[in-house]
Amino acid sequence: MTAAPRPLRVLYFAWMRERVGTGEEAVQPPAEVDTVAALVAWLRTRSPRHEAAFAMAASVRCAVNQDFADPDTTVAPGDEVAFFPPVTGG
Amino acid sequence: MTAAPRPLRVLYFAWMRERVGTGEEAVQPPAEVDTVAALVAWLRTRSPRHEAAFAMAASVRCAVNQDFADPDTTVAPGDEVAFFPPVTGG
Amino acid sequence: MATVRVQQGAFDIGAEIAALGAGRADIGGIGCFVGTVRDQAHGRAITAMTLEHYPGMTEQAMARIAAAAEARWALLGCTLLHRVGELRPGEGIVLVLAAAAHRQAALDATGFLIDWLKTRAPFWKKERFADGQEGWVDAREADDTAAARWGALG
Amino acid sequence: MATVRVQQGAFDIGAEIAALGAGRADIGGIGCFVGTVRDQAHGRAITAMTLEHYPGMTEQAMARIAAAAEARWALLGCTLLHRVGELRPGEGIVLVLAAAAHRQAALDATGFLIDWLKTRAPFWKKERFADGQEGWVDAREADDTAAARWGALG
Repeated sequence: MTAAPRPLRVLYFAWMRERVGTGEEAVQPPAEVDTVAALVAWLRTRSPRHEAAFAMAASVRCAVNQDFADPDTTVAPGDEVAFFPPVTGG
Repeated sequence: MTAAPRPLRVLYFAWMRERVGTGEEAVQPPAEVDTVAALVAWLRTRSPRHEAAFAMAASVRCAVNQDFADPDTTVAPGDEVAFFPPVTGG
Repeated sequence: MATVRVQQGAFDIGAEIAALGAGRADIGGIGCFVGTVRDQAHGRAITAMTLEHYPGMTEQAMARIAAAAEARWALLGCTLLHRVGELRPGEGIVLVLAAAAHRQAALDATGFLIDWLKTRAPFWKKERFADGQEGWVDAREADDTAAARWGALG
Repeated sequence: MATVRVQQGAFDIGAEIAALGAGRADIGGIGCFVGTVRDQAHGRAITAMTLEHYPGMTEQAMARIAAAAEARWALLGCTLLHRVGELRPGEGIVLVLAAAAHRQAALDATGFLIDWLKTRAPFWKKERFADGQEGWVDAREADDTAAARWGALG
Protein backbone atom coordinates (compact mmCIF):
# COMPACT_ATOMS: atom_id res chain seq x y z
CA MET A 1 0.00 0.00 0.00
CA THR A 2 1.39 3.40 -0.99
CA ALA A 3 0.92 6.36 1.35
CA ALA A 4 -1.41 9.07 0.04
CA PRO A 5 0.33 12.13 -1.35
CA ARG A 6 0.38 15.32 0.75
CA PRO A 7 -0.53 18.48 -1.12
CA LEU A 8 1.66 21.39 0.03
CA ARG A 9 2.10 24.97 -1.11
CA VAL A 10 5.80 25.81 -1.28
CA LEU A 11 7.00 29.42 -1.60
CA TYR A 12 10.47 30.77 -2.37
CA PHE A 13 11.77 34.26 -1.73
CA ALA A 14 14.81 36.37 -2.68
CA TRP A 15 17.71 34.28 -4.01
CA MET A 16 15.87 31.02 -3.28
CA ARG A 17 13.17 32.18 -5.71
CA GLU A 18 15.75 33.07 -8.33
CA ARG A 19 17.66 29.80 -7.94
CA VAL A 20 14.63 27.51 -7.98
CA GLY A 21 13.20 29.54 -10.85
CA THR A 22 9.74 30.04 -9.36
CA GLY A 23 8.19 31.84 -6.44
CA GLU A 24 5.58 29.21 -5.73
CA GLU A 25 4.77 25.60 -6.50
CA ALA A 26 2.18 23.05 -5.43
CA VAL A 27 3.85 19.75 -4.56
CA GLN A 28 2.64 16.33 -3.40
CA PRO A 29 5.39 14.56 -1.48
CA PRO A 30 4.66 11.10 -0.02
CA ALA A 31 3.27 10.86 3.51
CA GLU A 32 6.68 9.99 5.01
CA VAL A 33 7.68 13.57 4.26
CA ASP A 34 6.33 15.00 7.51
CA THR A 35 9.06 17.40 8.67
CA VAL A 36 10.82 20.40 7.17
CA ALA A 37 14.07 18.39 6.93
CA ALA A 38 12.33 15.58 5.06
CA LEU A 39 10.63 18.06 2.75
CA VAL A 40 13.96 19.70 1.91
CA ALA A 41 15.50 16.29 1.11
CA TRP A 42 12.54 15.47 -1.12
CA LEU A 43 12.46 18.88 -2.86
CA ARG A 44 16.17 18.54 -3.73
CA THR A 45 15.34 15.54 -5.94
CA ARG A 46 12.82 17.46 -8.02
CA SER A 47 15.29 19.21 -10.35
CA PRO A 48 18.90 20.31 -10.67
CA ARG A 49 17.76 23.85 -9.85
CA HIS A 50 16.14 22.68 -6.61
CA GLU A 51 19.29 20.72 -5.80
CA ALA A 52 21.43 23.80 -6.42
CA ALA A 53 19.10 26.11 -4.47
CA PHE A 54 19.09 23.89 -1.39
CA ALA A 55 22.79 23.04 -1.64
CA MET A 56 23.56 25.88 0.77
CA ALA A 57 21.05 24.49 3.23
CA ALA A 58 22.76 26.17 6.20
CA SER A 59 21.90 29.55 4.69
CA VAL A 60 18.27 28.67 3.96
CA ARG A 61 15.56 29.63 6.43
CA CYS A 62 12.05 28.21 6.56
CA ALA A 63 8.57 29.22 7.68
CA VAL A 64 5.62 26.85 8.05
CA ASN A 65 2.25 28.56 7.85
CA GLN A 66 3.99 31.95 8.11
CA ASP A 67 5.81 31.09 11.33
CA PHE A 68 9.58 30.65 11.47
CA ALA A 69 10.33 26.93 11.55
CA ASP A 70 13.34 24.63 11.97
CA PRO A 71 14.27 21.26 10.44
CA ASP A 72 12.21 19.36 13.04
CA THR A 73 9.03 21.34 12.49
CA THR A 74 6.23 19.06 11.29
CA VAL A 75 4.64 19.56 7.91
CA ALA A 76 1.03 18.49 7.32
CA PRO A 77 -1.21 18.37 4.23
CA GLY A 78 -2.40 21.80 3.22
CA ASP A 79 0.50 23.63 4.91
CA GLU A 80 2.19 26.65 3.37
CA VAL A 81 5.97 26.15 3.56
CA ALA A 82 8.33 28.95 2.58
CA PHE A 83 12.10 28.87 1.99
CA PHE A 84 14.26 31.99 1.93
CA PRO A 85 17.65 33.42 2.88
CA PRO A 86 18.21 35.03 6.28
CA VAL A 87 16.13 38.19 6.40
CA THR A 88 17.74 41.56 5.65
CA GLY A 89 15.01 44.15 6.13
CA GLY A 90 14.98 47.21 8.34
CA MET B 1 43.47 101.97 51.53
CA THR B 2 40.17 100.44 50.39
CA ALA B 3 40.10 98.00 47.45
CA ALA B 4 38.37 99.29 44.34
CA PRO B 5 34.80 97.99 43.78
CA ARG B 6 34.30 95.27 41.15
CA PRO B 7 31.35 95.88 38.82
CA LEU B 8 29.57 92.59 38.09
CA ARG B 9 26.41 91.69 36.23
CA VAL B 10 24.41 89.18 38.27
CA LEU B 11 21.52 87.22 36.73
CA TYR B 12 18.87 85.08 38.40
CA PHE B 13 16.66 82.44 36.78
CA ALA B 14 13.59 80.38 37.68
CA TRP B 15 12.88 80.34 41.44
CA MET B 16 16.07 82.27 42.19
CA ARG B 17 14.68 85.11 40.10
CA GLU B 18 11.35 84.95 41.91
CA ARG B 19 12.94 84.81 45.37
CA VAL B 20 15.45 87.60 44.83
CA GLY B 21 12.74 89.65 43.12
CA THR B 22 14.73 90.59 40.03
CA GLY B 23 16.23 88.82 37.03
CA GLU B 24 19.31 91.01 36.87
CA GLU B 25 21.30 93.45 38.93
CA ALA B 26 24.58 95.32 38.60
CA VAL B 27 26.60 95.01 41.80
CA GLN B 28 29.95 96.32 43.01
CA PRO B 29 31.36 94.02 45.67
CA PRO B 30 34.78 94.86 47.19
CA ALA B 31 37.89 93.41 45.54
CA GLU B 32 38.22 90.63 48.14
CA VAL B 33 35.11 89.10 46.58
CA ASP B 34 36.99 87.16 43.92
CA THR B 35 35.29 83.74 43.92
CA VAL B 36 31.73 82.49 43.46
CA ALA B 37 31.61 81.45 47.14
CA ALA B 38 32.71 84.91 48.28
CA LEU B 39 30.20 86.54 45.96
CA VAL B 40 27.37 84.41 47.34
CA ALA B 41 28.35 85.35 50.92
CA TRP B 42 28.42 89.02 49.94
CA LEU B 43 25.13 88.91 47.97
CA ARG B 44 23.37 87.33 50.98
CA THR B 45 23.99 90.53 52.94
CA ARG B 46 22.28 92.72 50.37
CA SER B 47 18.67 92.14 51.48
CA PRO B 48 16.45 89.68 53.33
CA ARG B 49 15.25 88.42 49.93
CA HIS B 50 18.81 87.68 48.83
CA GLU B 51 19.42 85.97 52.15
CA ALA B 52 16.29 83.83 51.71
CA ALA B 53 17.09 83.02 48.07
CA PHE B 54 20.61 81.82 48.86
CA ALA B 55 19.60 80.04 52.07
CA MET B 56 19.23 76.80 50.11
CA ALA B 57 22.74 77.21 48.72
CA ALA B 58 23.12 73.48 48.06
CA SER B 59 20.30 73.71 45.52
CA VAL B 60 21.68 76.78 43.78
CA ARG B 61 23.81 76.40 40.64
CA CYS B 62 26.05 79.04 39.15
CA ALA B 63 27.49 80.02 35.78
CA VAL B 64 30.30 82.53 35.25
CA ASN B 65 30.36 84.07 31.79
CA GLN B 66 27.80 81.47 30.64
CA ASP B 67 29.90 78.50 31.74
CA PHE B 68 28.86 76.25 34.63
CA ALA B 69 30.94 77.21 37.66
CA ASP B 70 31.53 75.99 41.20
CA PRO B 71 32.20 77.78 44.49
CA ASP B 72 35.94 78.05 43.78
CA THR B 73 35.53 79.59 40.34
CA THR B 74 37.13 83.04 40.23
CA VAL B 75 35.05 86.11 39.57
CA ALA B 76 36.65 89.17 37.93
CA PRO B 77 35.41 92.69 37.17
CA GLY B 78 33.03 92.75 34.22
CA ASP B 79 32.01 89.10 34.62
CA GLU B 80 28.45 87.90 34.11
CA VAL B 81 27.49 85.65 37.02
CA ALA B 82 24.19 83.74 36.99
CA PHE B 83 22.44 81.86 39.80
CA PHE B 84 19.68 79.33 39.19
CA PRO B 85 18.21 76.02 40.35
CA PRO B 86 19.37 72.71 38.84
CA VAL B 87 18.26 72.66 35.21
CA THR B 88 15.05 70.84 34.21
CA GLY B 89 14.78 71.18 30.44
CA GLY B 90 14.41 68.50 27.82
CA MET C 1 -2.73 49.80 19.66
CA ALA C 2 0.26 49.35 17.39
CA THR C 3 0.19 50.60 13.82
CA VAL C 4 1.88 48.14 11.46
CA ARG C 5 2.06 48.69 7.73
CA VAL C 6 3.89 47.50 4.64
CA GLN C 7 3.74 50.04 1.85
CA GLN C 8 5.24 50.96 -1.52
CA GLY C 9 5.06 54.73 -1.12
CA ALA C 10 7.12 57.04 1.03
CA PHE C 11 6.07 57.62 4.62
CA ASP C 12 5.33 61.01 6.16
CA ILE C 13 7.18 60.93 9.47
CA GLY C 14 5.57 64.09 10.84
CA ALA C 15 2.09 62.75 10.08
CA GLU C 16 2.90 59.39 11.68
CA ILE C 17 4.16 61.05 14.86
CA ALA C 18 1.10 63.31 14.92
CA ALA C 19 -1.19 60.28 14.47
CA LEU C 20 0.55 58.45 17.32
CA GLY C 21 0.00 61.36 19.70
CA ALA C 22 -3.39 62.48 18.41
CA GLY C 23 -5.88 63.31 21.13
CA ARG C 24 -3.70 62.21 24.02
CA ALA C 25 -1.48 64.06 26.48
CA ASP C 26 -0.11 61.22 28.59
CA ILE C 27 2.91 60.78 26.32
CA GLY C 28 6.16 62.18 27.70
CA GLY C 29 8.45 61.06 24.91
CA ILE C 30 8.46 59.51 21.47
CA GLY C 31 11.48 57.61 20.21
CA CYS C 32 11.91 57.26 16.50
CA PHE C 33 14.22 55.54 14.05
CA VAL C 34 14.27 56.01 10.29
CA GLY C 35 16.38 53.68 8.18
CA THR C 36 17.41 55.11 4.82
CA VAL C 37 18.98 53.75 1.64
CA ARG C 38 22.70 54.56 1.49
CA ASP C 39 24.41 55.33 -1.78
CA GLN C 40 27.16 52.80 -1.26
CA ALA C 41 27.93 49.43 0.26
CA HIS C 42 31.38 47.92 0.77
CA GLY C 43 32.80 50.81 -1.24
CA ARG C 44 30.59 50.21 -4.30
CA ALA C 45 28.15 52.86 -5.51
CA ILE C 46 24.48 51.86 -5.28
CA THR C 47 21.85 53.21 -7.65
CA ALA C 48 18.78 51.40 -6.28
CA MET C 49 17.60 49.04 -3.58
CA THR C 50 14.70 46.61 -4.08
CA LEU C 51 12.82 45.32 -1.06
CA GLU C 52 11.01 41.99 -1.35
CA HIS C 53 8.84 40.54 1.39
CA TYR C 54 6.55 37.63 2.26
CA PRO C 55 3.02 39.07 2.09
CA GLY C 56 0.89 37.83 4.93
CA MET C 57 3.74 36.62 7.09
CA THR C 58 5.30 40.09 7.10
CA GLU C 59 2.31 41.77 8.68
CA GLN C 60 1.98 38.97 11.25
CA ALA C 61 5.67 39.15 12.12
CA MET C 62 5.53 42.93 12.50
CA ALA C 63 2.45 42.72 14.71
CA ARG C 64 4.23 40.15 16.90
CA ILE C 65 7.30 42.34 17.19
CA ALA C 66 5.13 45.28 18.22
CA ALA C 67 3.31 43.10 20.75
CA ALA C 68 6.65 41.95 22.20
CA ALA C 69 7.68 45.58 22.70
CA GLU C 70 4.34 46.41 24.30
CA ALA C 71 4.72 43.46 26.67
CA ARG C 72 8.20 44.59 27.67
CA TRP C 73 7.71 48.34 28.08
CA ALA C 74 4.72 50.45 29.16
CA LEU C 75 4.22 51.87 25.69
CA LEU C 76 1.43 54.30 24.90
CA GLY C 77 1.65 53.41 21.23
CA CYS C 78 4.05 52.24 18.59
CA THR C 79 4.29 52.37 14.82
CA LEU C 80 6.19 50.09 12.43
CA LEU C 81 6.22 50.96 8.75
CA HIS C 82 8.32 49.16 6.17
CA ARG C 83 8.51 49.94 2.49
CA VAL C 84 8.80 47.41 -0.32
CA GLY C 85 9.59 47.74 -4.01
CA GLU C 86 12.34 49.79 -5.57
CA LEU C 87 13.88 52.61 -3.55
CA ARG C 88 16.57 55.17 -4.34
CA PRO C 89 19.51 56.27 -2.19
CA GLY C 90 18.34 58.77 0.42
CA GLU C 91 14.81 57.35 0.61
CA GLY C 92 13.37 55.98 3.86
CA ILE C 93 13.04 52.19 4.10
CA VAL C 94 11.71 51.70 7.58
CA LEU C 95 10.11 53.85 10.29
CA VAL C 96 9.80 52.85 13.93
CA LEU C 97 8.06 54.96 16.59
CA ALA C 98 7.56 54.18 20.27
CA ALA C 99 5.68 56.46 22.67
CA ALA C 100 5.85 56.24 26.46
CA ALA C 101 5.33 58.35 29.55
CA HIS C 102 9.10 58.45 30.10
CA ARG C 103 11.95 58.77 27.65
CA GLN C 104 14.01 55.73 28.55
CA ALA C 105 11.17 53.33 27.75
CA ALA C 106 10.52 55.13 24.46
CA LEU C 107 14.18 55.01 23.44
CA ASP C 108 14.78 51.43 24.56
CA ALA C 109 11.66 50.22 22.77
CA THR C 110 12.74 52.04 19.61
CA GLY C 111 16.08 50.19 19.64
CA PHE C 112 14.35 46.89 20.33
CA LEU C 113 11.81 47.36 17.54
CA ILE C 114 14.42 48.08 14.88
CA ASP C 115 16.71 45.26 16.07
CA TRP C 116 13.91 42.72 15.92
CA LEU C 117 12.50 44.09 12.67
CA LYS C 118 15.90 43.52 11.08
CA THR C 119 16.14 39.92 12.24
CA ARG C 120 12.57 38.63 12.59
CA ALA C 121 10.50 40.10 9.76
CA PRO C 122 10.65 38.52 6.28
CA PHE C 123 12.13 41.28 4.14
CA TRP C 124 15.05 40.91 1.74
CA LYS C 125 17.12 43.64 0.14
CA LYS C 126 18.67 43.53 -3.29
CA GLU C 127 21.16 46.20 -4.28
CA ARG C 128 21.74 47.44 -7.78
CA PHE C 129 25.24 48.81 -8.31
CA ALA C 130 26.37 51.62 -10.56
CA ASP C 131 27.93 49.08 -12.95
CA GLY C 132 24.54 47.42 -13.49
CA GLN C 133 25.27 44.36 -11.36
CA GLU C 134 22.77 43.30 -8.73
CA GLY C 135 23.20 41.39 -5.52
CA TRP C 136 21.18 40.26 -2.52
CA VAL C 137 22.33 41.83 0.71
CA ASP C 138 23.85 39.31 3.12
CA ALA C 139 22.42 39.09 6.60
CA ARG C 140 24.77 40.76 9.06
CA GLU C 141 25.97 38.86 12.07
CA ALA C 142 26.01 42.19 13.89
CA ASP C 143 22.23 42.38 13.48
CA ASP C 144 21.77 39.00 15.15
CA THR C 145 24.05 40.10 17.96
CA ALA C 146 22.08 43.33 18.38
CA ALA C 147 18.78 41.45 18.41
CA ALA C 148 20.11 38.88 20.89
CA ARG C 149 20.74 41.66 23.45
CA TRP C 150 17.01 41.64 24.10
CA GLY C 151 16.95 37.97 25.10
CA ALA C 152 16.58 34.61 23.42
CA LEU C 153 15.08 34.49 19.94
CA GLY C 154 12.19 32.49 21.39
CA MET D 1 27.24 70.67 11.08
CA ALA D 2 24.83 70.55 13.99
CA THR D 3 21.60 72.53 13.95
CA VAL D 4 20.88 74.06 17.35
CA ARG D 5 17.87 76.27 17.99
CA VAL D 6 15.79 77.73 20.81
CA GLN D 7 12.35 78.72 19.63
CA GLN D 8 8.88 79.71 20.85
CA GLY D 9 6.88 78.08 18.08
CA ALA D 10 6.18 74.42 17.41
CA PHE D 11 8.70 72.40 15.43
CA ASP D 12 7.93 70.49 12.24
CA ILE D 13 9.60 67.12 12.78
CA GLY D 14 9.18 65.94 9.20
CA ALA D 15 10.76 69.14 7.89
CA GLU D 16 13.66 68.87 10.34
CA ILE D 17 14.38 65.27 9.34
CA ALA D 18 14.15 66.25 5.66
CA ALA D 19 16.57 69.15 6.25
CA LEU D 20 19.03 66.86 8.02
CA GLY D 21 19.07 64.44 5.10
CA ALA D 22 18.74 66.98 2.29
CA GLY D 23 21.04 66.33 -0.65
CA ARG D 24 22.90 63.44 0.92
CA ALA D 25 22.66 59.68 0.63
CA ASP D 26 25.38 58.51 3.01
CA ILE D 27 22.97 58.35 5.95
CA GLY D 28 21.86 54.85 6.92
CA GLY D 29 19.76 55.77 9.93
CA ILE D 30 18.32 58.72 11.81
CA GLY D 31 17.53 58.45 15.49
CA CYS D 32 14.99 60.85 16.90
CA PHE D 33 13.51 61.78 20.24
CA VAL D 34 10.59 64.12 20.86
CA GLY D 35 9.81 65.18 24.41
CA THR D 36 6.22 66.26 24.96
CA VAL D 37 4.26 67.98 27.74
CA ARG D 38 2.31 65.47 29.80
CA ASP D 39 -1.08 66.34 31.24
CA GLN D 40 -0.18 65.31 34.75
CA ALA D 41 2.69 65.11 37.20
CA HIS D 42 2.70 63.23 40.51
CA GLY D 43 -1.01 62.58 40.01
CA ARG D 44 -1.95 66.26 39.61
CA ALA D 45 -3.52 67.55 36.39
CA ILE D 46 -1.39 70.05 34.48
CA THR D 47 -2.89 72.77 32.30
CA ALA D 48 0.31 74.44 31.08
CA MET D 49 4.09 74.27 31.22
CA THR D 50 6.30 77.34 30.98
CA LEU D 51 9.91 76.95 29.83
CA GLU D 52 12.43 79.60 30.91
CA HIS D 53 16.03 79.64 29.73
CA TYR D 54 19.28 81.62 29.91
CA PRO D 55 19.58 83.33 26.52
CA GLY D 56 23.11 83.21 25.22
CA MET D 57 24.29 80.45 27.52
CA THR D 58 21.58 78.11 26.25
CA GLU D 59 22.75 78.21 22.64
CA GLN D 60 26.38 77.76 23.71
CA ALA D 61 25.50 74.82 25.95
CA MET D 62 23.45 73.16 23.19
CA ALA D 63 26.27 73.64 20.67
CA ARG D 64 28.72 72.06 23.13
CA ILE D 65 26.41 69.10 23.71
CA ALA D 66 26.11 68.57 19.94
CA ALA D 67 29.90 68.83 19.58
CA ALA D 68 30.36 66.24 22.33
CA ALA D 69 28.08 63.82 20.46
CA GLU D 70 29.91 64.47 17.20
CA ALA D 71 33.24 63.78 18.90
CA ARG D 72 31.95 60.51 20.31
CA TRP D 73 30.10 59.06 17.32
CA ALA D 74 30.65 59.34 13.57
CA LEU D 75 27.55 61.46 13.06
CA LEU D 76 26.54 62.76 9.66
CA GLY D 77 24.46 65.48 11.28
CA CYS D 78 22.46 66.27 14.38
CA THR D 79 19.68 68.64 15.35
CA LEU D 80 18.74 69.97 18.78
CA LEU D 81 15.63 72.13 19.07
CA HIS D 82 14.19 73.29 22.38
CA ARG D 83 11.10 75.37 22.86
CA VAL D 84 10.61 78.11 25.44
CA GLY D 85 7.56 79.99 26.62
CA GLU D 86 4.17 78.57 27.53
CA LEU D 87 3.25 75.13 26.20
CA ARG D 88 0.13 73.00 26.53
CA PRO D 89 -0.15 69.28 27.28
CA GLY D 90 0.53 67.24 24.16
CA GLU D 91 2.86 69.85 22.65
CA GLY D 92 6.47 69.07 21.81
CA ILE D 93 9.13 70.60 24.09
CA VAL D 94 12.34 69.24 22.65
CA LEU D 95 13.47 67.53 19.45
CA VAL D 96 16.72 65.64 19.05
CA LEU D 97 17.90 64.08 15.78
CA ALA D 98 21.13 62.19 15.08
CA ALA D 99 22.08 60.82 11.67
CA ALA D 100 24.78 58.22 11.04
CA ALA D 101 25.80 55.60 8.52
CA HIS D 102 24.72 52.86 10.94
CA ARG D 103 21.78 52.63 13.27
CA GLN D 104 23.51 51.95 16.55
CA ALA D 105 25.50 55.18 16.40
CA ALA D 106 22.34 57.12 15.51
CA LEU D 107 20.35 55.61 18.37
CA ASP D 108 23.12 55.87 20.96
CA ALA D 109 23.79 59.49 20.03
CA THR D 110 20.07 60.26 20.31
CA GLY D 111 20.00 58.91 23.86
CA PHE D 112 23.16 60.81 24.75
CA LEU D 113 21.87 64.09 23.33
CA ILE D 114 18.62 64.02 25.26
CA ASP D 115 20.34 62.90 28.50
CA TRP D 116 22.84 65.73 28.32
CA LEU D 117 20.27 68.27 27.18
CA LYS D 118 18.26 67.48 30.30
CA THR D 119 21.20 67.98 32.65
CA ARG D 120 23.58 70.45 30.97
CA ALA D 121 21.48 73.08 29.21
CA PRO D 122 20.00 75.99 31.21
CA PHE D 123 16.26 75.45 30.87
CA TRP D 124 13.74 75.43 33.70
CA LYS D 125 10.18 74.17 33.69
CA LYS D 126 7.28 75.59 35.64
CA GLU D 127 4.03 73.67 35.79
CA ARG D 128 0.61 75.19 36.18
CA PHE D 129 -1.88 72.85 37.80
CA ALA D 130 -5.60 72.57 37.20
CA ASP D 131 -6.28 74.23 40.58
CA GLY D 132 -4.36 77.34 39.49
CA GLN D 133 -1.26 76.66 41.58
CA GLU D 134 2.15 76.84 39.95
CA GLY D 135 5.40 75.16 40.78
CA TRP D 136 8.92 74.81 39.43
CA VAL D 137 9.77 71.28 38.40
CA ASP D 138 12.44 69.70 40.61
CA ALA D 139 15.53 68.28 38.94
CA ARG D 140 15.30 64.50 38.86
CA GLU D 141 18.13 62.46 40.26
CA ALA D 142 17.29 59.88 37.59
CA ASP D 143 18.28 62.41 34.94
CA ASP D 144 21.70 62.90 36.51
CA THR D 145 22.13 59.13 36.68
CA ALA D 146 21.15 58.80 33.03
CA ALA D 147 23.55 61.56 32.01
CA ALA D 148 26.37 60.06 34.09
CA ARG D 149 26.19 56.83 32.04
CA TRP D 150 28.03 58.69 29.31
CA GLY D 151 31.00 59.51 31.53
CA ALA D 152 32.04 62.20 33.99
CA LEU D 153 30.28 65.55 33.82
CA GLY D 154 33.63 67.06 32.84
